[in-house]
Amino acid sequence: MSTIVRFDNVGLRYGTGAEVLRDIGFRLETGAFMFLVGSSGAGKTSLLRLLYLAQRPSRGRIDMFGRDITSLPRTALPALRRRIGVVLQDFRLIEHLTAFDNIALPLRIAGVHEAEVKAHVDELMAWVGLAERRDARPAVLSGGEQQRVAIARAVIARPDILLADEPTGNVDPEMAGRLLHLFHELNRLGTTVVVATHALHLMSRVPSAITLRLDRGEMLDPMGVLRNPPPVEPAELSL
Amino acid sequence: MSTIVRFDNVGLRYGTGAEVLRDIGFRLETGAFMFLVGSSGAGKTSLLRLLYLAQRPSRGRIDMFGRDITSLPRTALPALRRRIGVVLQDFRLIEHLTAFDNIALPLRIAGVHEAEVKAHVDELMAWVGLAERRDARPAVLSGGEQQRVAIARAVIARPDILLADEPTGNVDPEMAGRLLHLFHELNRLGTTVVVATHALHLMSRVPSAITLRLDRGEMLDPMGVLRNPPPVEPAELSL
Amino acid sequence: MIAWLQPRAQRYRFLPEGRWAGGALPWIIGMMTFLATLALAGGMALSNGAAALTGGLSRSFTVQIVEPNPDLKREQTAAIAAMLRARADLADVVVLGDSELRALVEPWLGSGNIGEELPLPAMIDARWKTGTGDMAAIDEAVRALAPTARIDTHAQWFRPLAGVVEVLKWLAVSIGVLVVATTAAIVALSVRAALSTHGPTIETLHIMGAEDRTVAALFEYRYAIQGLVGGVIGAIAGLAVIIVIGNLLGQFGGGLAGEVSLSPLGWTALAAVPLLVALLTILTVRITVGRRLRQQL
Amino acid sequence: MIAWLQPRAQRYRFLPEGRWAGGALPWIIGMMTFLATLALAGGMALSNGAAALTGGLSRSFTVQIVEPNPDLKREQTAAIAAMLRARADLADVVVLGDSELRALVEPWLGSGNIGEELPLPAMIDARWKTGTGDMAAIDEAVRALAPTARIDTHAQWFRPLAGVVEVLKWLAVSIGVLVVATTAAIVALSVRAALSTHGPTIETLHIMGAEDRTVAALFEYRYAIQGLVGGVIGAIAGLAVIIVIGNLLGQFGGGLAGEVSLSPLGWTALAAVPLLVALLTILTVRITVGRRLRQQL
Ligand SMILES: Nc1ncnc2c1ncn2[C@@H]1O[C@H](COP(=O)(O)OP(=O)(O)OP(=O)(O)O)[C@@H](O)[C@H]1O
Ligand SMILES: Nc1ncnc2c1ncn2[C@@H]1O[C@H](COP(=O)(O)OP(=O)(O)OP(=O)(O)O)[C@@H](O)[C@H]1O
Ligand SMILES: [Mg+2]
Ligand SMILES: [Mg+2]
Repeated sequence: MSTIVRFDNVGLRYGTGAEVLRDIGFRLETGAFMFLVGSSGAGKTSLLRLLYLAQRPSRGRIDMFGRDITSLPRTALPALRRRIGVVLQDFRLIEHLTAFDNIALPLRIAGVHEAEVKAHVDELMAWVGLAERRDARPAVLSGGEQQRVAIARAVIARPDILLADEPTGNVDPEMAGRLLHLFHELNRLGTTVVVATHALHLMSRVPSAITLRLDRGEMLDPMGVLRNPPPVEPAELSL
Repeated sequence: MSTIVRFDNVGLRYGTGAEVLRDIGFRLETGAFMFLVGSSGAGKTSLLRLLYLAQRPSRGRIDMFGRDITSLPRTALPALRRRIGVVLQDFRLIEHLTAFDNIALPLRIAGVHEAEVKAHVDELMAWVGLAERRDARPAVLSGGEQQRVAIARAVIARPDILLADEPTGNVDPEMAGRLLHLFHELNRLGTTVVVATHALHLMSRVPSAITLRLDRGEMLDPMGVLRNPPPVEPAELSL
Repeated sequence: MIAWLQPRAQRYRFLPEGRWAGGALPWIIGMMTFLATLALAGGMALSNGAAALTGGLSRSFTVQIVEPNPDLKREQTAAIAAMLRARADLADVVVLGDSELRALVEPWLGSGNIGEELPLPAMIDARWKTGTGDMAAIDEAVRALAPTARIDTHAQWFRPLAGVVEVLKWLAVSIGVLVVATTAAIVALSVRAALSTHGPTIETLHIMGAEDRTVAALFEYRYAIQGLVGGVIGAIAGLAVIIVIGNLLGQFGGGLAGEVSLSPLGWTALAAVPLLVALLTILTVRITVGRRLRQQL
Repeated sequence: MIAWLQPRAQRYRFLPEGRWAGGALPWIIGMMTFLATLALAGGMALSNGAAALTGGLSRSFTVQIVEPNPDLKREQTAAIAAMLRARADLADVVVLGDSELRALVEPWLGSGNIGEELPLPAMIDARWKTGTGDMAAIDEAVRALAPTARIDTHAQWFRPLAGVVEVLKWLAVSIGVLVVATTAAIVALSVRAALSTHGPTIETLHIMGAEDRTVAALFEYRYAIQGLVGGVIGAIAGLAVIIVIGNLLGQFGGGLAGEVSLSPLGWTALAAVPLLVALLTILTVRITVGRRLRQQL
């Protein structure tokens, strides 16, 4: 299996502040499932921002999809972004669009045919329990409903890599398990998944997952497994 | 002890939709600690909206601070709101204000003297671990930091009643315990506390707490303890 | 009422400081005030001019007695002048002397060419006290005294010009009104935009128990300053242009400029424009913000 | 370039539909276009007028021969006319006949009063072909032929008026330019407000891999429509007013209106105003949005 993400000695500082990420180096094989953990302010969201190309590192080198994204021109990034699905910590739903339209967004940006959009979105909405809220705008959705819309939007276009920032903070444990199961299924279909979370009890649900532990901007990797990961087992296509 | 909140047969519908809260009736004694639980979309946030006077019920009667708030004129509400502290599910921090100024907001709205503001806010910021982020704006704070700012802002003015909507969704378990301890301390000093949460494991931390369980807009109170609560033990002032 | 003068509203910066709307709004308001000032001044000047034309000049008329016999002419002139002076509705009945007539004719004939032998007509100027009276009666009375006499009403010369001036006056006034309305629309647009940008802040302040008027004052304070600054800039620029144009007209135009100049009341009205604009701004803000705030419980 | 014409930009409504800025922007743009059209038309009309005054009318002059002796006068007149006609830089040298002169004087003296015995001066009109030539040389040549002759340059009468017209022309042009600049500022203000309101949407679209020009097109499309609608409304209103005023001037003012009217090029320029305004709007939007988008990686 090929390497989809590779960090080499990456550092990140915002403006002139101190570095919020220091000496981050790891490799993520295609099809891997990684949990990103660490206390509040450790740098999980910052690391994800690097991954979804919202931020360039202030030092070091990041390869994604086999390309050095630190040196790519700005115009080459949108095409890469369309291969990445993101669940943001604050959801970032578009206020004036219905749940359906929010979820359909990545497909429409990619120019998918409308009939296909409808079929896919409706199926996924049912899966995350939002079928009845199809035409509701984010303002009238409960926190957990919003979070599920955000997750559905991130996975609808079957991205190569899925990034989720605290995706279960606003749902009950049962729904959290269900969502994690969705991630797991996607992962088994080949999507590389990175989930930042505080909900440590969820981690046991994905036994094959690896864990990247951040502590005040530094990687805790006593075994060195992240820097030189073992190959990922080929996923059985069972869904 | 007196009753601070009393719901009588309250129903709430948004616009022309179905009722999202039905036949809610309970009493909350001054100094009580209540958990509000229920699955996503059960109506926890909606119930809190009624409590922080962002919404009038569509039927029934709500008494707070001994007054029927459903019939109070609009101009009488701000004074009541200043006696209520709220931690919103989406934080609602003011983007252009620093963490310090965000936390100081309720004191300044109440017209507290500036020297006092500074002392109080600095002390509380240290307590929630934000001393170093004093002058940071919400945009540069991590999710957990934002949540702690929101909590600090809610409690800074020592409200009579504190409402918190999923206040620990973005912090690690250790910080969650710490924040719950803060709520507990405030409660012991006389503040009535209502916390909506999915984190059921936190509930055991406050043994004296009562629980209001919502299921698709309806109250589950098989024992009837909420409708006729036993008197709350006088809190020992120990902080 | 003067809640926006409370120091707290500024001190605690519930809303961000700095230049709102990229600092452009005062300039836009200034520009609109400038246009309004010019339109107002133009309207007033044209209104004076129109009044002068339809009122002063056009109320007067001239009786010409064309009679070759000098004695008869003098007799007829005296009789007509007496008749005109006797009327209560006429004023300023003046018999033009020979020398004045000569001065009128001289440019055409060359000086020194007009000898005693030239049979100049006699002329009598008169003016209606108010409006234009019964011209036909005058005509009849004059012809009874001197059948060869002719009456020239100035109105017939000035009426077309007065019509044009009247039209331009109303154009200027309409433009002024439109400019003021547009300014209000621009301010409202900017306020709505600010409300939309700061909507979350307003909601948060509201939840935490801020009074409506405290929140409204935050906006009023900022916009009042912008409106006042813009109004003063625009009015100063407008007055400067008016004074320059007025001077140029005085220099070049001679007599006409006097008719077109502004009364002290006019100057006061122009000076009041920036205050008006600021007031309009505050009013627009108050209405727009008030409406937004009442959307929340 | 024409990305904003892509149907997808509208079909999928990444930005909310409906009237932006409360629907006021087209009216504001319309009002500004109206003012710009009027100012432009006024400037062009005044420019024509000024050209007529300083060009046509003021290029002509009149020689007056005041000579009591009719024979000598006739002689001198012929000599001067011949001299003037001989010059290559003059045109339209016309000797005014006695009857024409009588018509000029008659209003002042009453008809039938001017007998053969009245010593009317002789008059010769002439016009410089281009600009104003060497008046002093003419003066000298004329005086050599008739010492009592006098030269009237029309320029001396028209110069003050021409000065006023010139000043007003530049005022109109400056107002036009200011109005256009203000329109751009208003559009920019509105766009910045919209960007601030829709900032989260833009950021989200960006994160999900939307291209900059797709996002920019969403705004350009909406503003282009508003600019075009506003521009057309304003231009139509402006042209209507111009035509009405032009007719009134034609009705009342007689000859002068001809000098003040617009050339076909002028009409074309006025008709181009709404397109210009729409273009200005799109350009303002493109610059403002582009700057905002490049703030993100
Ligand atoms: N403003 C609104 N207009 C219409 N419906 C609304 C509105 N706010 C909430 N709802 C609906 O009311 C129901 C209850 O929502 P509420 O936010 O109270 O749930 P909740 O218990 O807080 O859920 P969560 O745990 O996911 O935050 C949901 O179905 C939601 O979609
Ligand atoms: N845009 C920014 N500018 C400056 N500092 C920032 C910015 N974003 C984050 N930080 C700081 O960087 C540190 C790491 O933030 P980050 O959001 O990555 O933490 P996190 O691990 O996601 O925390 P949480 O679990 O609370 O969400 C924090 O101290 C935060 O204040
Ligand atoms: Mg985070
Ligand atoms: Mg909720």
